[in-house]
Amino acid sequence: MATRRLPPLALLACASATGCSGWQSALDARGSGSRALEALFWPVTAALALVWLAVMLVLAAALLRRRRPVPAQAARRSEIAVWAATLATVLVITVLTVASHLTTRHISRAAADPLVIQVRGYQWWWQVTYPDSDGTGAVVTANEIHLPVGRQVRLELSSADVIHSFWVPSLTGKQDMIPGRDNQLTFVAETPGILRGQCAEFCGLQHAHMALLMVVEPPAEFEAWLAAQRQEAAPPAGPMLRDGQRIFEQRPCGACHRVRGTAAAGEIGPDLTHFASRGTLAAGVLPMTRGAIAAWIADPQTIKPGNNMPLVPLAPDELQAVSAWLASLR
Amino acid sequence: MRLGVRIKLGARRMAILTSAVLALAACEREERSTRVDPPVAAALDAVAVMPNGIGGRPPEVHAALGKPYRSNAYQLSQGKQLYEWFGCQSCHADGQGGSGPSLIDGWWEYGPDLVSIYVSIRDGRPHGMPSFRNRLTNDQIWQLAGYIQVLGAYSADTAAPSRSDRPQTRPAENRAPATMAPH
Amino acid sequence: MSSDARPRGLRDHQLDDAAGAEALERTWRTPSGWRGFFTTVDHKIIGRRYIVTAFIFLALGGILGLVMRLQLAWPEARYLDPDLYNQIFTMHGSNMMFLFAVPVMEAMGVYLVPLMVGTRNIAFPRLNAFSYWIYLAGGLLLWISFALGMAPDVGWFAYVPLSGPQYGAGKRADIWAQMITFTELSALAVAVEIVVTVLKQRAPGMSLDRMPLFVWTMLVTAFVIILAMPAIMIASTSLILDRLVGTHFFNPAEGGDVLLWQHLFWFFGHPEVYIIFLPAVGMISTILATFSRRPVFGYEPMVLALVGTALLAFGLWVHHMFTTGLPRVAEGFFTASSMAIAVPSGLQIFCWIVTLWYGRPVYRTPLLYVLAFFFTFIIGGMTGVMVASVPLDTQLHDTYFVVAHFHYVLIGGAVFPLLGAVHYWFPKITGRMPSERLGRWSVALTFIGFNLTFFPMHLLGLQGMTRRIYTYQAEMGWGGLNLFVSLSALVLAAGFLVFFVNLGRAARHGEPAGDNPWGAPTLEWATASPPPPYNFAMIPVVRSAHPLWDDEEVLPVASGLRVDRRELLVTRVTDARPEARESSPRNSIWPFWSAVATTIMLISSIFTPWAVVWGAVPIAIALTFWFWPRGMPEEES
Amino acid sequence: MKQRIVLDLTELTPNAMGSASLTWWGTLAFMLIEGTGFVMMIAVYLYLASLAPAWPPDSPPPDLGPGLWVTLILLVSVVPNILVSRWAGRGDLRRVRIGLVIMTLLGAVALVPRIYEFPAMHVMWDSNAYGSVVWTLLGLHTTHILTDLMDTVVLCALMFTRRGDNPRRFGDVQDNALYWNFVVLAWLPILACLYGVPRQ
Repeated sequence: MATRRLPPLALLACASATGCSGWQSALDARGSGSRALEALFWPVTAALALVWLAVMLVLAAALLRRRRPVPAQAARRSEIAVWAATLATVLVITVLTVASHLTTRHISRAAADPLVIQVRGYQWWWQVTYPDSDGTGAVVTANEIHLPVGRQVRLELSSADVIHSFWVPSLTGKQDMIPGRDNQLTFVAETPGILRGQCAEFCGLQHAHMALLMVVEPPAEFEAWLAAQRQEAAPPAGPMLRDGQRIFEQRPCGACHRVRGTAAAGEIGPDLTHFASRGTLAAGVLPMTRGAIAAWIADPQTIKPGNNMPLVPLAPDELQAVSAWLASLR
Repeated sequence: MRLGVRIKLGARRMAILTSAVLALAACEREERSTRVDPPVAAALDAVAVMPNGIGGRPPEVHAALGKPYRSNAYQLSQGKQLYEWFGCQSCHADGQGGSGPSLIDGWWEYGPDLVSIYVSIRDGRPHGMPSFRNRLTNDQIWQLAGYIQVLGAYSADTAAPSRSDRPQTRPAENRAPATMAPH
Repeated sequence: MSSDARPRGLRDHQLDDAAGAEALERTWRTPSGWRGFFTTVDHKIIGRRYIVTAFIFLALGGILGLVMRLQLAWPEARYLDPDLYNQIFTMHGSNMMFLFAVPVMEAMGVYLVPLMVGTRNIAFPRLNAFSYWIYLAGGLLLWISFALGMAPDVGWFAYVPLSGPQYGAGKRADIWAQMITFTELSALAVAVEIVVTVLKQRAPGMSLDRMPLFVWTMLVTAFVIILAMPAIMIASTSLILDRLVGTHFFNPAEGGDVLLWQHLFWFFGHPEVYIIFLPAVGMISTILATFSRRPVFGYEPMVLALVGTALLAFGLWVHHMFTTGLPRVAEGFFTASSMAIAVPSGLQIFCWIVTLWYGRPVYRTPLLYVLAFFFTFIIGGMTGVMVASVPLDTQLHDTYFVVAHFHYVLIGGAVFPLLGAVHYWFPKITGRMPSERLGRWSVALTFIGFNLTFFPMHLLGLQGMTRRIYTYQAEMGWGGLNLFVSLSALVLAAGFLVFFVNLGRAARHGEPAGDNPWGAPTLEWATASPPPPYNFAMIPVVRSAHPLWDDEEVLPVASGLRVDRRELLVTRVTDARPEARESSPRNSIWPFWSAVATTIMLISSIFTPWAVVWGAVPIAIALTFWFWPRGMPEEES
Repeated sequence: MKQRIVLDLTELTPNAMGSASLTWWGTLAFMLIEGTGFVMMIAVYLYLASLAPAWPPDSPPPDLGPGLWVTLILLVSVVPNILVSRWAGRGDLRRVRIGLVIMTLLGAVALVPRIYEFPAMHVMWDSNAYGSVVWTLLGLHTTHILTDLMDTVVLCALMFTRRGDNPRRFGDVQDNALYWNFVVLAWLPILACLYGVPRQ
């Protein structure tokens, strides 16, 4: 629960807990896919390191050995040595090929009833849709994916503009999002926690700032979160928040962003209905605090140059009201 | 050999000179300025419009910026994006017109100059053209206006964006003349 | 067609040595001054020019690398804005691949192959001149566009749709595509020259099984270029057509396909790696043989491995696309083939080690570079096996692990041997010896600097650092390693600086080298250093794979070529039996003008497609002048 | 290094023809390059066709008429082409001149139906990917006809000058003929592609 209420703190805690390996690391397996990959990674690395070491040792021996006259059977011996080494190479790579094939098969085994989530890449943010499975309405959010722990998940990946690549290294390997093609990714998140991912295919000016969070929760918490997300935005409490909503609706903000339950129904930018429930804003650039929201609205092009959010001129009190209202959208 | 070096140096100097000459033209077209200072953005709104709402004088700051909205490839491509994002197609299609007038037939009800297009978008026009003043920022309206002017131009513009990555309904923007019939 | 019974013209055996040399000098020389500069067709002058130009591009690209390391040294650094950073990494990659690595390898071939096969000039010397000017124009196009702030910003593999008409605003991607046209034109021209030179101009007696291994690698490389470059030609043409005239090759909404670009690009792009690496294999074999005083063990396996690598190179382009969601069968096949390429590479390495084992190594700078190659390249090979595995690649692809991997392969596998080779052939090219002391310093600094710079990148990649990001946030925890990498890059740069300083000084003040300072076995060391314009006073006759070792004192030669016109010897493909005397073209300004006309046409075509039509006219005129006979003795029969 | 003459090349022919000449090998290498280019372009055609639900997407298959005329003229031109090559091998200047004039005419005539072939595709290059690849394939081959025609024209002019009667020039004529055969040969798979695949 705490993780959900205090996301920025949670992020920091997460970052410090995992220490150097980071919270976006291929060697910090928290999912079925990445665990299988890690299980493949270490033996392969060890085997290849040994091969390298062996070659280096032989090379060193070749350089350092005492020089004697070349024996008569040198050519024969060399030939045997070279062919034996080549045969060994063939063996090693055959084993590795088979191992990697088995891992691929293991990873992509599909379950009967996965949780389906649609993720669509935009320059430079992620749209996340939980399709309407039981008539209670679809949930659209951005830059943060909540998952139940232990359940198989299928992400349906698509792109709205250029090629992006979905990568949360602690969960599983990456998969490209390609215009005109449908890709998917299947995995099980195995431990609760917050994981970070980021776009892995170069996608333009702000490729560096296209991150997302994966929030892995116990199933009950996940269901509660999903139910909360289905709700419309709560009506503003107090005059300042009311002002904030009005300004948001009347100024260009509402032309791009949707906040369900208000007149803001834009389709271009991320859905902000439960904006403040997310851990970060602007696809992982800033922590979700009221101050950061104000800073972002005040000058998005300095914080994330080239992104598609324009600098909307607002008076200081307007800015305060809008950011307060946005910070109240939980 | 020494002469060769001297020629190399000469060639380099010439390259630098040519670069300097080309630099102005190229920079203007290729620069990607993503941020407009708020005072500049505010000044961009200071157009003087003729009383009949047709034609007028662009704000001084527009010239001072080097008229980027008509000649800068990045600004034009942003305008193209806004054209799609803000639903211009619902009335103007891809420029051929629908319930709204065509933008590529060479006929401009309010004149072909940038200021008129800017004012049309900003303030709206009678018979259904809505005002976008509260939906776009000033520089976005300029981007859109610049793109629309290029769309309707009679000669292909080297800075113009080309076709879109979606089903085509008319030739690409850079295939002039604009009035060419769709096929 | 009638064979004249009475030989015409002045023959070399009719003159004594000095008079013969003087006559040959008069026939083959390049005039001094600007006329010679623009008209020369001497493969040595053009090769030298090619090498120097390529190394200038290397230095420029290296500076870009340092600038990127400055930006990445700290989290959230703001030295570069994203637009400039994107231009810089695109420039760095495109420059290093298209303006440095491929051209420099071909340039070494242009300079060395005719000398090593014992002929007087490369085949089609005017085409050779043309190829250099075109290459230079392509390089200038890219760098001037960078100076103007309109350099490509779409990455060196320019994936659509980012580089396509809708998302690639302005002329940047067009400049990239046209730069490709320039470099592929020049590369293909050189490939043709090398193929014909190797197949038809070898010294009498140099049958295929007596060819130096370096010549073999250049021959195989030339064939790889011929078969791979058309793919990028089709790709870049389709891209520019999509952008300029509205075709739909890569537009999925109109029946095009985004992945088509990747298939075409990598069908060229993977063999490209071997275009860079195979000549390095030849350099290593040459240096190893000379400095272990022993022929390379296993000539036939080496050649077979070369050919095998070249064939396999065309069967693994898809391993750059493992994360695009291709069918599993395809992925399995390409995993197997990608890993299989380790076999010929391994075979070659084993042969080299055996050579060292029974040889008596002499530790001079070139050999030290080769030892640095062993250490680093094999690491690159090992990580190559890792990224060849589909499941592992899904984690490693597009991260700094891959950045580390390909720098290990390209710098470790190709640049170290290249630096060794430049050191090795420098005395032949300039007639002066580079300093051994500075040479050792450059090896040590580049070797240590390289490993400290690039090894930590493996770790960064595993920690989730993706490629091509202009900055990262402090809480990612990548700051420390990145700072370390950036500082190490300075050491690497210092190593290159020492290398340049050493060669720069040696070119003016180095000790005179003599004909064969290293005691090497191949034909280029049989002539003076630097070689005279005609390479050999008389064409050598080859009787073994190591002519200078086996014929130690006296070089067997063939006489009877004319000295009053440019004449060389054509031999049969397999056994190199003399077949005909053939003239070699004189100097001409027209390759230069043809290149100028081509450049004008190609650059103008970015701005209007009609330039292809009107731009073809001056090209046709220049080409006609190029080939039109002028009654020179070379045109007699 | 001291030298010892062990081989005498005095009697070696200075007129290498056919596979003994460097230009013959150069022409071959360029044919390999161009051929690979054609193969790649055909591969693009087949790749796009394999992805499309219908091929052609929304136009009738191309009209056969102009394409067959081009093919006919190209195939007919092979006969005089081979003859020119043979006459050049014999050094028969008069016949080579006549042959080159005929080849120039045939090359130019082949371009006439080619002009009508583009509209016969019933698609524009910027309509869809099918149009793009069709126009590019045709354009690529037309470029080859054009360049070889230019080559033939220049060579023809050359043969009428005093420098024409020279074994070297006859060699050039043979290489040019070789290249024309390649241009004709390369057309056949393109023809099969452009007209055959849409009719399946």
